[in-house]
Amino acid sequence: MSTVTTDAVRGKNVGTAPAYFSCHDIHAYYGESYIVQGVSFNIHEGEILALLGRNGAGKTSTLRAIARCDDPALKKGEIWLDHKPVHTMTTYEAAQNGVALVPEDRCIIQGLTVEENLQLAQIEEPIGWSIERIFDLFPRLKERRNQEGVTLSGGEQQMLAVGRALARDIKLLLLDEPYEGLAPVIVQEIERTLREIKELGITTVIVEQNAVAALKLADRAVILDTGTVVYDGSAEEVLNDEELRHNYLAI
Amino acid sequence: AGAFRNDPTNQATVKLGFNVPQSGAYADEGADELRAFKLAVKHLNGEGDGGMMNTMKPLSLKGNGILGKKVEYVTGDTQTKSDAARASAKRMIEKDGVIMFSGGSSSGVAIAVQSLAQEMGTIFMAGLTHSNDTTGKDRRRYGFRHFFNAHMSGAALAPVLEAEYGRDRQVYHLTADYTWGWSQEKSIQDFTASQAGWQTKAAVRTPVGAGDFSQYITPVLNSGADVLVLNHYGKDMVNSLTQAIQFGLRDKQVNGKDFQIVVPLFSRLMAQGAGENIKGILGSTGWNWKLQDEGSRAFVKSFGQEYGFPPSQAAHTCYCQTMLYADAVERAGTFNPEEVIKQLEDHTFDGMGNGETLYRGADHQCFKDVLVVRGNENPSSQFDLLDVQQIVPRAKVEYPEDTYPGELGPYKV
Amino acid sequence: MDAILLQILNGLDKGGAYALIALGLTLIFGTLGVVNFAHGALFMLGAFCAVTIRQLLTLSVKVKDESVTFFEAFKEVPYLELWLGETGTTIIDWSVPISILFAIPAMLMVGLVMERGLIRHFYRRPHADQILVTFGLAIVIQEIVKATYGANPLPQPAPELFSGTANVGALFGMGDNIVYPVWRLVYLAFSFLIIGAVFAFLQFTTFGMVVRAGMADRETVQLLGINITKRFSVVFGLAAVVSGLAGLMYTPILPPDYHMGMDFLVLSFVVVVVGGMGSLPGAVAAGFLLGILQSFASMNEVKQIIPGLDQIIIYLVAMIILLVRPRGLMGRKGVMES
Amino acid sequence: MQATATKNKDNLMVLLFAAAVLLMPLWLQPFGAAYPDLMQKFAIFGLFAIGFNILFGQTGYLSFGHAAFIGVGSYATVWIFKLYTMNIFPAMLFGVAISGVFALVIGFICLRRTGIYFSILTLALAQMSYNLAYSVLTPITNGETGLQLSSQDPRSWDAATAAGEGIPSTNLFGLELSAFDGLAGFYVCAVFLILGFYVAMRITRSPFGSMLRGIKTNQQRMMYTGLNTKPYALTAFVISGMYAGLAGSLMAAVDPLAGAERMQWTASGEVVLMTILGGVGTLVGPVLGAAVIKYFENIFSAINTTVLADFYSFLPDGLANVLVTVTSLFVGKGWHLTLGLLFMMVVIFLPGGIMEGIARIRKRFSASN
Amino acid sequence: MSTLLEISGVNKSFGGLQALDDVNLKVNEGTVHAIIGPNGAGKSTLLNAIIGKLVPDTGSVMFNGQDMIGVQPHQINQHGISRVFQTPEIFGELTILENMMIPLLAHRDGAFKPTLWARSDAQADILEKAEHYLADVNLWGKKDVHSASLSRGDKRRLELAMCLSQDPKLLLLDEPTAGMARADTNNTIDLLQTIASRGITMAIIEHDMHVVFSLSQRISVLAQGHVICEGMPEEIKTDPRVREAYLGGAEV
Ligand SMILES: Nc1ncnc2c1ncn2[C@@H]1O[C@H](COP(=O)(O)OP(=O)(O)OP(=O)(O)O)[C@@H](O)[C@H]1O
Ligand SMILES: Nc1ncnc2c1ncn2[C@@H]1O[C@H](COP(=O)(O)OP(=O)(O)OP(=O)(O)O)[C@@H](O)[C@H]1O
Ligand SMILES: [Mg+2]
Ligand SMILES: [Mg+2]
Repeated sequence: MSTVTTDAVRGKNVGTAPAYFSCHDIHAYYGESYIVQGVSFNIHEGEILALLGRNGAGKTSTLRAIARCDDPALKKGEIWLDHKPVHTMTTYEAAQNGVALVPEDRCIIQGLTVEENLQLAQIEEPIGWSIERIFDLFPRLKERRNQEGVTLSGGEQQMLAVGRALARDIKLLLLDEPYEGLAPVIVQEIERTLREIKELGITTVIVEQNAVAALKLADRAVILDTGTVVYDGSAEEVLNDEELRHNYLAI
Repeated sequence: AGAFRNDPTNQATVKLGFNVPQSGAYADEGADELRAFKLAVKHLNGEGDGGMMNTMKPLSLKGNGILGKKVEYVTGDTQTKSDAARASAKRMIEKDGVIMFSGGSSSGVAIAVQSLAQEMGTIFMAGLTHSNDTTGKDRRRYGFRHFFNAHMSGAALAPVLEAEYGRDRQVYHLTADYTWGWSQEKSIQDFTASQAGWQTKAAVRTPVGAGDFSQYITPVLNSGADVLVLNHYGKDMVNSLTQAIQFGLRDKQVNGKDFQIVVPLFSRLMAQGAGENIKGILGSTGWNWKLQDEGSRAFVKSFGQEYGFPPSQAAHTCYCQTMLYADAVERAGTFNPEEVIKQLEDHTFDGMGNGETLYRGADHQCFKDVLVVRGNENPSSQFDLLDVQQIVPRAKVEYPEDTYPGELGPYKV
Repeated sequence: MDAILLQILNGLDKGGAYALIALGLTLIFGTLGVVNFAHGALFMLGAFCAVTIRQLLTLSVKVKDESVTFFEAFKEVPYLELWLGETGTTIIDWSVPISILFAIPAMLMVGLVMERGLIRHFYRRPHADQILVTFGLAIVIQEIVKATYGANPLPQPAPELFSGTANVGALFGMGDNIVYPVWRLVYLAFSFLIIGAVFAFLQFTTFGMVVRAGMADRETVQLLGINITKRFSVVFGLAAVVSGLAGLMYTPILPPDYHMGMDFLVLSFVVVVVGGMGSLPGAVAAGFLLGILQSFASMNEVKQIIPGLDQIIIYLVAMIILLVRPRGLMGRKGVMES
Repeated sequence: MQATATKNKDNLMVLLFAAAVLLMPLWLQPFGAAYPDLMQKFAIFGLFAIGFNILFGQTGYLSFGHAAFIGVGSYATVWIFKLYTMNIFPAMLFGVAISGVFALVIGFICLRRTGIYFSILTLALAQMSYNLAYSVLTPITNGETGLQLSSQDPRSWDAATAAGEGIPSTNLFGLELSAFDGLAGFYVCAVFLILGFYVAMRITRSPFGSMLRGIKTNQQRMMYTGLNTKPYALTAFVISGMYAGLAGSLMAAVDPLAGAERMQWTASGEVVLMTILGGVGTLVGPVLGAAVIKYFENIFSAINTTVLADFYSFLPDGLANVLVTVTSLFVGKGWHLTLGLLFMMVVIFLPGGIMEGIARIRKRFSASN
Repeated sequence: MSTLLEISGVNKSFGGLQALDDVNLKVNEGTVHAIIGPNGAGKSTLLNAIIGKLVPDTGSVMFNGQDMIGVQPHQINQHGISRVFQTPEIFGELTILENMMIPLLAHRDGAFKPTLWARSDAQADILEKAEHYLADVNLWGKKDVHSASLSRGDKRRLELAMCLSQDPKLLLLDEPTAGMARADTNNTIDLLQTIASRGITMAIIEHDMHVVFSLSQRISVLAQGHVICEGMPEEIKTDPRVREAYLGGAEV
């Protein structure tokens, strides 16, 4: 797992260690429109960070920028993951260096079965969980393994999307609204899983409308508004800070 | 005669339009036509060695242009499509102000622009067109054809075929499915039947540009026919012949006779395309550079010296057409098409490669000697692809003017 | 009876040709989803590989033909024959098969250059743009070939060994009336070989799956660490080679000229779509189906009943199939359906 | 109010368009394109492309057989000329009507499929029409030669012209289209082009237009929104078919001949290229695309070495000759090459076609001041 | 209180899977009826069966006393059934305003009426309505934006507005608030409540219990394609089967 492979590196920078993951003043554009307007935050290894904000605040855009998707195009700023400059990488290079995005619209691939969707994740190194292990986590998928992925129910698709991320050996997990459309029981399932993942030392950013749930899980929270960071601090703080919650999360 | 379109009288020069295929399957033929036209213009303007102006008689041309006006020309691309050809011709007439236009490499196009010529009142001297219709049912007062036609091919070939392959043959026709193909099929059938007693086993229509003709050739194998006539032209002929020979037809023995293949209309470019496969095949052609009469030699000389290789039959007919028009104008003493037409009609001339020739007034068809040629078994050079088997005299191929009835239309438009 | 058997054989022969000719397009159009109007050009370039090689092999000393005046006429004797005598003649005789060795790298280059330099930037562009750019490219390639080799067909004889006819009937003990050109049989075998190889490559490796996935959703596939562009170039190169070889091997049957590509373009598209977008087996099946039906529709007996049927059979069948089966014979869902 | 604002903008656009079209004989002079036949072609193919764009640009159905309607329109029109009258009005009415019916049938069949499957269906039907017209249907179409007028034609409605007197010119209630050296013919075409343009604009701006764009973007959603997409698509198909038919009729009207090759797939492909080249979904784009292609076909193809020679005559001979040989690769018989290059350049540098280019230039200006 | 929608004995299987297993369900006029259940229970499939996206193997779907089986989707909608999809179904290439006009036109002009000549931007009544509904989901400000470039939550709100604008007799909502910010969720709840108060019947699928319990008068629980129980919200909350099959430890 990643921990093993990178020990040496980490050992070297003890003390001076900049955060395990950091994005510094990133700016991203959809064509002309300027969406991510200088976002910066750090995460320590194994931390879970909740990225919150209103609809259209720029959460998804930020995640996509970090995963080096083609749009929004990252025009300025630096992204470092485990001492590697993600901002210089292409989408697949970022992925090969341990960045995994679970997109908000799941992006299950048309024309491939559930199993093929998982196999696809294991074509390139580094490989993470075995497909069987993923099926143990989501038995529902096992039942449907030979069904075309896009015909899965909304929730099943969400499971597949998360599973697909776990099928790779990842250092940074970017979850865009992972609970959306999931039955409460499954939400609890996934929360449990995320804790497990945390144990594995995988650093996680979670975007979630169900802020309370997210904050309960997270160590730290960053709140975005119109593409800029308006809060960066501990999760409890947000949970306890009436005003903050009211202003930016309306809860 | 009153006013007429594009009257060059008060201009120093006169414009001719050369409308040839520059793209599509016949582009090379078109290129050769264009060379011939340019050569003709040179000679008309008194440059070069004068080519056939030294041999054609009667001759009224003086080598000072036409009626003393320097000859200029414009070119266009017919794309071997009726619409494109008409568009190009219209450009020459409406924009460039040509007094006559010429060229072309297919009957469909020739007929289409010929009717345009009539509408616009501008003379069209057809290039390579072989269908009987051009001077038959689709003849026009303003259109003239120097090239021979399917009827003449039949008339010229039949006796040779009989002499070579004997009587009472069973014939299988593969025919390009359009007017030219049909008219040639009919002509060949009529003459071989009447003169050599050949019977038609089957006559099958093949789509134009089929590319692979194998599905039409397989039925020939066991059909009991012992002669295959390919009424195809250009690319289609190259393909169908190549493929027919691959199917071993020429090695076959049917009804105790050697199976034979006949290609009624030949050209050197087609021979090049068919390569080895053309060897020994009989067909007819309008003209060949190896002819030894003074007219042909004069033309081959100046063409060869100009371009470094011999002219094709297409080049020959286009060159002649230009000369004939110019000469007619000189005789008429005016560019007025009505007068020029009258001069061309029933004009008899000689020294242009096909012996004494008549431009028949009734249908604007030239009557002249026709060549029966055979694919050369062992060529002495890269141009030496066809052997002139026989020069069939004009008398043998002439036919009465009401054979293919048609309406020329008025002189005045 | 023999007539029927011959027609069946002919149908297979045509079918094989159609399948092979369409194969390259299935890869680029059916699999990569690029509307490639330059497919015909690739086919034609392959054919001209054969032409080029033959011209090189037959470089000749020119012996002037003195009988000809006014211009230079030569009898050409290839150097190979002068130097190697019999062997030289044999080599020239085998020029078509030999040129395969040259065509494979050449077409691969063409394919990769074309993909890297042009097509790559059009994967995510609307089909309209792909049509215009590939059509433009096709014209340019054609015109260059026309300018170099002229517009007239250039005959490419098959090796002596393969140029006769084979008595197929005798092979299966069905009388001596079923003879068929050897080269066409070779072509049939060749198409089986190539189709089989490509099929194996895409079906029995994950490669096909990955490319299909990439076509459905490039971004997600890249998010899974896969360098999809690289794989696309591989497919494209492969397609170019396959198309080229199809054209090259066809030259003895159809003397190539610069326009031959356009003549096969429509047919290729019809075959691919009738087979069903994104389905290799579909395209192959369609090729054979159309070939056989066309062959039969061209028999005089049939033509007498329905005149002109042979002229439209391909399109008629295409229409019927597409009306009966929404995605052609074996099309995948959602590929170019909107 | 915003509605009226856009409305005025549209009307202005139509006026400018009309002015540009009607003044062609003047401003096309310097381009050497100001002669009747070519200007007629501009108008006719412009019309064709506009109609095609209603189906392709608005509705998202890429038809690869639209030339079939051109052919049908032409044949129908010429037959009226032959049988009844040389007056183009009834003839064109008939031509458009027939092609409308033809489009209705073909559309009904083809619209059962979408995407590429639709395209191939249209292609197949058009190619069948072409092949049959070329061969078996010769009695109706006169095959390869094309359907022509002849002095023997009955023309029963016209005062009979005695045989031998030749063929009368087509006319619009007495106004001969060949009058004024063919300018009459051009203006007839021009008027139709402007009308066609206006109608297309109205359709684009209408609720019907929105429906078509809805079908283009999300056909499923349309259905669950209570809309029956089939008849909408079919209407669009028939309309664009009738545009094509009108273009075909006009062709026959200004030049009374109808050839099968008008229906060939290359012709269908040409209008696709015209539309994309000009700008899919734009109003003016297709017209520009059509003009460019026709210009190349007719003017570039005619530039031969002598023309080039005196074009470069001001230069020293050596240089001139070099330039002539180089340039001659791209003009005359090389005109296709230039066209191909143009296609590539446009899509590469101006995704969105010529209109995109114009838009950019506009932006430049608005930015600068 | 009459039955508006009656589903009886509906079965649907995909290959081996019985997605809907003899489903019986009544939706009464003027009520908000929630359908909850684990993922893959068959909820969306059920809606698909209602709007004619798929035809059940057996069973009947009666709407207003008419059988909807085999009726064309567009006709079903014209009968007054409108649906919000689980993943937003909008016209990406069109502006928000145009997105809005299409359903409004469909509602006004019926399934097919080619209005070729009138100008869209002159349809005062339509525009007025459009403004009103867009304002409700506060997207009027973005009316000229291409809907493809909307954020996920905005897309959902747009689709909701599109459905509401047809004021349907029966509104089917498949997770209308999924991915919506809490604030907007609350707004949406209010919005839906006002709609309901206008007497529009609703069947709503939600995994957000807050939404479910603040809206619905009646709840059916679906599991493995089967209605395992139905009742008032209170009953459902406390039903042990529901707890272990669906709610788990979630506090509601
Ligand atoms: N493809 C695009 N093109 C242009 N603008 C876009 C695009 N995608 C999103 N935007 C704009 O960027 C802004 C942020 O979008 P983003 O999806 O990042 O918001 P979000 O925080 O994820 O919202 P939500 O919670 O609804 O998912 C929004 O105003 C949206 O309109
Ligand atoms: N076209 C199809 N082919 C095969 N199986 C399908 C198809 N559509 C749905 N299914 C299966 O039917 C079951 C029910 O799907 P459905 O979408 O109705 O679930 P749901 O109740 O909406 O779940 P969720 O709350 O996650 O959206 C799922 O197991 C799904 O995989
Ligand atoms: Mg988002
Ligand atoms: Mg669902």
